[in-house]
Amino acid sequence: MAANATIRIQQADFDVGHEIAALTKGRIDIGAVVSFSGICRGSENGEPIAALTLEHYPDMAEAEIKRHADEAISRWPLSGLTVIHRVGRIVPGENIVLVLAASAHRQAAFEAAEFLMDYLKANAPFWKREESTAGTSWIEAHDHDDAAAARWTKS
Amino acid sequence: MAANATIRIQQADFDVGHEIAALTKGRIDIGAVVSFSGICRGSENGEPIAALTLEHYPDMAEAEIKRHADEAISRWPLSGLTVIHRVGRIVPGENIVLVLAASAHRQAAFEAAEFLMDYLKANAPFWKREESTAGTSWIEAHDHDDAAAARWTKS
Amino acid sequence: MKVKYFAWVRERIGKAEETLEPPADVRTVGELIGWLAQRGETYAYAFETPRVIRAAIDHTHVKSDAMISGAREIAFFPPMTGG
Amino acid sequence: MKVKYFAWVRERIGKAEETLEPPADVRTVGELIGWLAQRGETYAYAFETPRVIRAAIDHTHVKSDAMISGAREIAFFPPMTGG
Repeated sequence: MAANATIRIQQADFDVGHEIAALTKGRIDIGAVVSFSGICRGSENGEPIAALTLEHYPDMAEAEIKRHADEAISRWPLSGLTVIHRVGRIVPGENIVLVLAASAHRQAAFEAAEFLMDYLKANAPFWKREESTAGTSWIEAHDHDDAAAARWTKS
Repeated sequence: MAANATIRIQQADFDVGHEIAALTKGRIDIGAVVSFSGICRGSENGEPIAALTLEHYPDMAEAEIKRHADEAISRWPLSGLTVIHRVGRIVPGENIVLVLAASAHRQAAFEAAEFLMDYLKANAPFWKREESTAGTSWIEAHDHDDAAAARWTKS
Repeated sequence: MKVKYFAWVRERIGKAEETLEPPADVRTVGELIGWLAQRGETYAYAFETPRVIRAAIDHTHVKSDAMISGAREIAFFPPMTGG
Repeated sequence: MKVKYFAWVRERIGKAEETLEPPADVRTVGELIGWLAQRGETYAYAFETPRVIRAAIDHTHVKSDAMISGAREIAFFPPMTGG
């Protein structure tokens, strides 16, 4: 059965266990579930931060994540896929992003989750601003995230 | 802070969300948590199965998983690591194994989780027996699991 | 066409979106950036380093040589930092 | 030394462990498998394809040329299928 992706962009937190249960409940064709949780750390480049605020481009973010989720479903034999990205103010220790990939076997689940995370880091239209005692500033993009995303490009 | 691995071999089921919370609670140095859940599927080589029964070599399994967990901690900058492997009778849809790897950044968490799963599949002393309408039989090992485990060998 | 700005591009310009009709000789995304940069100090500041500016036409990433003809919505923003 | 059997090796032999004292000329894991295979029908069946049998000495995987001298516990089992 072809998987449908669940995609949500929301201010509210999410519960990883609840999302895994929603993806796997009643299914006996799933042998592997990989989850990636991205969590707000308490420092950025060695400096403590009080919070991150995530801005996004709503229409484009949904369309782009959907397009990449569909690409993952076409490239790997997935039984399920969930992508949740939070926006708004997030304090250290809180969740930012969740990717769940389910498949009959582990390799597809790992690869699809990594593919989607690499995409979200480098190319999804979200921007992080950090709050610290020095004020607020926009977090700079990393070249290594572009390189990680580029490794999935089909030649 | 060097991570300590939590390793459990148990008959009881586990709760992924609970284990992630236990690993991350009160921490603000973790930016990435990868979880892998291995789940009992309802068929093996296309034939329906009623259950799996997992046998293990207790002393060796604990020592070997600990050794590989320590190797993961030495190879990747991990903030936390959890490995839970169930034994006994497990029916389709139930969890078999859990690996959680936490790190500041995603690449270490993904790689450590894959490393440990490849090890568990190919080299940890556990054996699966399947129950089907045809009776019970031992599941055969896969060459591709040996190949997956071999890719982590340092040359 | 509708033009949208995000993150520090939005902050520097001081608005999130506006409707603009660039002259006919502004044909590519790069030319649109050049034209916008001349609309005032806030625009000049936002677009002072054109090579770091990313653009999307109708919700799809495009390069600076993409044609803007027919676009309903063009967005400008810094490199993405989601995930 | 204590010898343990797991999975179908255990089932074919009909016991999970025993204490054995092989003769002095049985020096390697491979030689121990050969000696065990001659202990009776159930052992011959368990060890009929020696190349698929895996072994561990004192909880560490070893190859068939590993020396058994000094081993407290040797285990024989099929290829692992955990995870």
